[in-house]
Amino acid sequence: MLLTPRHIKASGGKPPEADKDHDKKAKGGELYGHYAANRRVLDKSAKYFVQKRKTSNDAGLSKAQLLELYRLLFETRRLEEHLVALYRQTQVVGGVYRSLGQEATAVGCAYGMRDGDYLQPLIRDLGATLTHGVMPLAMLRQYMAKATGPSGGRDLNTHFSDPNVGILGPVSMLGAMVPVLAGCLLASRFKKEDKAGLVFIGDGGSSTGAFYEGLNFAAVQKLPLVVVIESNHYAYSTPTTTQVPDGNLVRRAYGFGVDVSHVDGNDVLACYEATKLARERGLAGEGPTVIVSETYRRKGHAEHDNQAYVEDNEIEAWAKDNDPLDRYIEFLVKGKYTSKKALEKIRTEVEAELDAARDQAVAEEQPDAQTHLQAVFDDGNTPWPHYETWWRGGPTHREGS
Amino acid sequence: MLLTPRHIKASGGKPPEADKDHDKKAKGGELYGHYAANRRVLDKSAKYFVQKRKTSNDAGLSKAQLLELYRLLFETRRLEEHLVALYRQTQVVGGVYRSLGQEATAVGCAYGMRDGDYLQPLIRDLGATLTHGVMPLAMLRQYMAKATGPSGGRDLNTHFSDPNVGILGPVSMLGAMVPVLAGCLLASRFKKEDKAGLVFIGDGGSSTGAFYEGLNFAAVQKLPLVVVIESNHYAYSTPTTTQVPDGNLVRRAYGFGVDVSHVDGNDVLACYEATKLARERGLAGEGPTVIVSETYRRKGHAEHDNQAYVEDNEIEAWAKDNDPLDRYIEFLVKGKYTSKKALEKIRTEVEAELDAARDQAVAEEQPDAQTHLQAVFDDGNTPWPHYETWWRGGPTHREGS
Amino acid sequence: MPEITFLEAVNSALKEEMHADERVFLIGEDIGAYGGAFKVTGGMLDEFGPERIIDTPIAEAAVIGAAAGAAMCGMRPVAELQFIDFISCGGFDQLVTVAAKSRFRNGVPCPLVVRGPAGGGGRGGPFHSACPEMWFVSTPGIKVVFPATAYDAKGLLKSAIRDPDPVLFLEHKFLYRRIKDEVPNEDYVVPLGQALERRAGDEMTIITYGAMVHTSLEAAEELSKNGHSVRVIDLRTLVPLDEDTIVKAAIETSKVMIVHEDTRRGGLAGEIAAVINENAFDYLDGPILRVTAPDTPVPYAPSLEDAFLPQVSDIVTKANELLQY
Amino acid sequence: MPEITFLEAVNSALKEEMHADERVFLIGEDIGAYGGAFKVTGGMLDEFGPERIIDTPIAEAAVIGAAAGAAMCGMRPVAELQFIDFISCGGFDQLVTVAAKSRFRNGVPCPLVVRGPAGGGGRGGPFHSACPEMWFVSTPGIKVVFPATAYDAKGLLKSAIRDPDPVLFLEHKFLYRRIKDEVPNEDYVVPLGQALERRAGDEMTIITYGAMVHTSLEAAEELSKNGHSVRVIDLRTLVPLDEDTIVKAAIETSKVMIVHEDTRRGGLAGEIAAVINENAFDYLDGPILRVTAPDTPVPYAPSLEDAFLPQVSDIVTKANELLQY
Ligand SMILES: Cc1ncc(C[n+]2csc(CCOP(=O)(O)OP(=O)(O)O)c2C)c(N)n1
Ligand SMILES: Cc1ncc(C[n+]2csc(CCOP(=O)(O)OP(=O)(O)O)c2C)c(N)n1
Ligand SMILES: [Mg+2]
Ligand SMILES: [Mg+2]
Repeated sequence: MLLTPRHIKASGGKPPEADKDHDKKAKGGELYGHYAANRRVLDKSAKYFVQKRKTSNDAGLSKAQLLELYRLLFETRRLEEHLVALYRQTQVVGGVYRSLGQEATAVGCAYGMRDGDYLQPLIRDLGATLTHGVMPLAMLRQYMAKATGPSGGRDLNTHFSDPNVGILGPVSMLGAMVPVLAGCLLASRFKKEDKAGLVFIGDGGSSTGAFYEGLNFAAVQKLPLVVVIESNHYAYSTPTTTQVPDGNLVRRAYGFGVDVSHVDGNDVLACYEATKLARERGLAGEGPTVIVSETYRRKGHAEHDNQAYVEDNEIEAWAKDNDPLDRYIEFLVKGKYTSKKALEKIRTEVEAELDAARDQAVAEEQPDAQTHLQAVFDDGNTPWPHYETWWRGGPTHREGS
Repeated sequence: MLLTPRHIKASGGKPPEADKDHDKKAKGGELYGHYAANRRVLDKSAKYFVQKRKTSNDAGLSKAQLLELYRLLFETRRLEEHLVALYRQTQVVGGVYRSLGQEATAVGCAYGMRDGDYLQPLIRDLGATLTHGVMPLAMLRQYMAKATGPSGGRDLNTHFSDPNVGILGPVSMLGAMVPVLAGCLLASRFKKEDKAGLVFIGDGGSSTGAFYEGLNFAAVQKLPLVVVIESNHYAYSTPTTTQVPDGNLVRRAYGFGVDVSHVDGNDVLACYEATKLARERGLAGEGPTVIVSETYRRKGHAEHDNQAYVEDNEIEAWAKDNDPLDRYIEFLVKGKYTSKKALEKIRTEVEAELDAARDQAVAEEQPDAQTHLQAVFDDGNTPWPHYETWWRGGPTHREGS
Repeated sequence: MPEITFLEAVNSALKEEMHADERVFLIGEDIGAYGGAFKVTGGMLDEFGPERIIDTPIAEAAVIGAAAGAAMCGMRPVAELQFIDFISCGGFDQLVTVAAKSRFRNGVPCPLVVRGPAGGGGRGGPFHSACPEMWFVSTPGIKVVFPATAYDAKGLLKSAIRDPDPVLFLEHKFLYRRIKDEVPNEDYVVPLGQALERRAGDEMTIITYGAMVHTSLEAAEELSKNGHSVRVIDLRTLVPLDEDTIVKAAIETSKVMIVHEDTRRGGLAGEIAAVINENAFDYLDGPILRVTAPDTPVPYAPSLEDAFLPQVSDIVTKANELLQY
Repeated sequence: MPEITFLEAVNSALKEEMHADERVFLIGEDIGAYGGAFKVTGGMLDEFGPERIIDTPIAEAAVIGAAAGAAMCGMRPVAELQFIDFISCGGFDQLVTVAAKSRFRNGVPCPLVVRGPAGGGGRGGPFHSACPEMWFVSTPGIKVVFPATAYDAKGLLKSAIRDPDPVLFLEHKFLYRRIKDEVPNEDYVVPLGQALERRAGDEMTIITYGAMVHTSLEAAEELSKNGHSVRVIDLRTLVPLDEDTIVKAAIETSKVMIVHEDTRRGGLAGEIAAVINENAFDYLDGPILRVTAPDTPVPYAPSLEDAFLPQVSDIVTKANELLQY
């Protein structure tokens, strides 16, 4: 059984309909990737997502690429764990926002882009940031507000930009970056660059007017924008059914008159493939695609959130049966793409790198107000760390790298 | 052939699809009310809309009601003509925005509501204002910035409110009133009033973030809101295809997860019926309905606009073959609902009333700054003309009146 | 009288007003089951149910727009922004266009309250630390409240909810759990538009509001150690501005300094300088001076944020300059 | 030198910059075939094509957001708002959040221009007459320009387009077709941040900008008939504010009055009063006074709008008060 993402054409294709047999089919495991799954947000058991599923490899990736993806997934998870530890040691300034359980979406989608493409990650897209080429060291510095970090301590988390390498850090105002990315792609059109853009948004963030205006503009202008709606069941404490009738994000996306891809967000290859295809369609002049990625936020909104609003066992069920790393390892090993030992080696390497990065970042200084409270306007002061200090480049084996 | 509005259920119903046989069917006259018609915005000929069509009477209206509708349509058109004449005499302050050719939507939809319901007309909805109960005299005063007008000269056009009679005048910021009407309906829910709301928006205005946020909120809250998208081919000079991919407003509406009704906006009875049904569904707890009304703006954005951007003959074709008043007269007379003479009598009465109102309004004074530049906050000054001075009440024969 | 925190004071004002007036309801993001990002509405869903504690999509135009509509139709909505910074999104237009102009345009009152956590010191960075008051002070039709104590927070919020016009109610998040006051159990209000002399003094006056009241009081205390008598006025309400108290202080102390956390250019200090010029110029014995944040976004790193926010020492230094004038 | 209108000056600045720099493009509503609501971009679609003159949906967050994104990626977008009033909608956040903070946050310049018709006198009512400058003057990171003459409009717009930072460019719609100047055919710029003395004088100074420059000049002329020598300074740029010229005028004339069309509370007059206090207090021979619109929305009826807008007689009266001080 090939598990390809479900693709809905902007025109002509079948738009989503309510499915009365949902529960029956879900039990039988048939409903993979079907939008109706989203209605399970209302459910207590999250049973549908607990169906044992494998991860496809019709994505045509080489072994090296498959391993690279694993490295990125693991690096993402471990880096976040480092951040939590540092948070507990009050080394982190502000909060830590985890992507535990949804790393496959961030990593897989970003892997489907190419170097030079524009990427706009949100707080839960550390994995996308690393995949697109940011150093783990940079993220550590950023979370600890070090002068050496990409924003020089002026801003936090994934909030740093350099359009030269395609990173457009978000502002906190959800939805706001969708029109901004459309603007980046306008610029590329002027410059006749072959660049696409990937912008992440949450199920919650997709309720904002800025999201609507920006995506609609990109659609009317047929810009090569890939929008990933990370449908992770919650916006802070709010379930998706409060964001959109029936929690139906696919129908919402369909209304924009763009292509819609509905994917299993815990399947890193499905995410990769959907993005790659969306990117190609976009560059072929077919306009934006919305990828609705079904996943689950296993941690609270941030470290301080105790998730009291979550039903019993929901988190545990997702952790046990639908962890994106576990699934991917199973696929890699059972499919004989690699050995457990090879994976172990990757892990050892990543651990060592992250330990070193952490030690280096911890030892560094916070910014000096004399040099870092300047340059609201161009005043000849450029105290920002240039991207070369925080950029390692896209992954070696990624297509087009 | 019964010409009922096409109704698309929020869930389960067939959503719009592109129709390859569009042109063929359109020629055959089959495509009545089909969303694909909207794509004709791109066309030069506007031929589709030129199909001779009748107006239905499966709406179950009495003769008195049918005549009342005619009176309102005629009153709307003639009042606007008075306003244009006054504009040319520089009696009007600011601009005049015509609804010529689209009066059926404003009047028909408003007639589908009941007294006490909330109505939010836009600049081109003079007809809805009159239908809901505002005196023509009040509109004349308003356009001439008289102290006696509903806003006492502080604001213009349909920009006046009194929630006690359900009139919520717009602000100019398009889309902004959609969340506001949702709030009015929240208030009615608290007060356990059986009130619905009708809010007009243009094809252009439906591109705003405020429209999106407001309608989505109403949908999630299942409020009895009827949203009429007046699809009149233009937003100022901009064609609908620049507002939304393929100019497809039905698909846009469908994305909200609400019921969608697609109607011939020049058929006053179709507009009436669609609204009445939408209102009933809303009050039965089924949430908002979007009515996409296909019509055409025969005048420029305002009197100063020479419509140079409009294709040759487009306006003439609509005027000749699809004028909402002509069509309705034909229906009334051919269907033997009334006689030409009876209609003539109505016209004579309306003319006399309007002449008198105009003379009265012209003679009145502009506001005095001593009394009308006050009360930004509650300061004990209430210089506004109370609604009793500008309100004649809903039409006598309207249901529920 | 029990001692309660600033946050508890806001919570109890909301609860009491909801009990007293069935027209009052709350609307915002995550205010129900979660009790709000800062837990200001904690426990209220259980007490009042989802009809009166309305969780919304992430859509501030809907939050404030719906509140405005309900207010026009006779309700008394209180809209929460998760951080007041997000007022720059779609809700901005609802507040400055729909709510602020409603009464003037056609006599329809729009008595809503928009409240939310403001201010820096929490290491929130450029988008979670705003003092956005001047966008609204400069827009006719919106009252603006910025309390400094738990007692005032409760009494002013009650006034705001009962006020017949739109009110923006700014809660300094740094004070939520750091400030405790004795707050009466009985119903009381602090009227809008009345400043309070927090410390008597006759050599000079510091006019301030919000969290800077505490910083300014510390500075005044320090100045007193050198024998200086510095009056500290807490504005509490920025619109309406208590011009009488401001002018009286200028007349009585002849020297005035204004301290605010908001950035400098176009800040409230300028407005106060103009008011004093117009009403007490002859009494001035020195220039009206300002201690404010610099004209930058709020930075994230503690080292930067501390340099950004006016500190006791900044106030003392500037005050000494003025005292010696 | 040909005499052209204010509107033609804006049009020719746009055209010349688009010819000179291929990074410049325009984006907005109805700016293409229609040439904009005021015809400022008339004829430009034919000259530059739909790729560089982009008509958008009615979606100001998209207009300004896309301009900001393109600016960050090396373009020089000029976004038009049909009326500047609509800046309160979704585009507000794009300007104050995305564009204004980009350089400070991470060193990415965001050189966009947002331009649009502002101001009253056109009988546009509460939503087509705004002077929204203070929302942006009080937000660090946005330059604000408000020219009074055709010559300045052209020269300042060219500077704005070439400026490396976000600029809000306000065009007073009352001036579009009423003001004509001699404007050179050759390329020239008027630098941002430089005020201009429009009339010499040593008894007092009127500081003003936008359409009020003309009203103030008329008032100064009238005052001169009674032998008074009144300096009139046209700020031209509100951010950066030319503090040197302001302070110099305060020092040299000892009396300063500020005139603006914007409403009073939180208006620019306050900021100027503070700047003068801090830099020239000792030289003042009278209070800094204000002539401004009252704190109401802009009313529609001519009788009301005329009372709302500062008139020559209002300025003369207030000036006489100050002169006699
Ligand atoms: C416009 C706006 N409103 C409110 C917030 C506060 N806020 C930050 S994150 C968040 C929840 C986001 O949920 P979602 O979009 O689903 O993303 P997730 O956290 O699940 O990845 C909220 C409400 C914000 N950042 N921006
Ligand atoms: C938010 C906003 N942006 C821009 C405008 C300026 N404007 C006024 S009417 C109009 C065109 C409206 O077109 P549409 O919504 O289709 O309504 P119609 O005039 O066709 O009835 C525009 C752009 C506005 N009023 N509000
Ligand atoms: Mg989410
Ligand atoms: Mg239209």
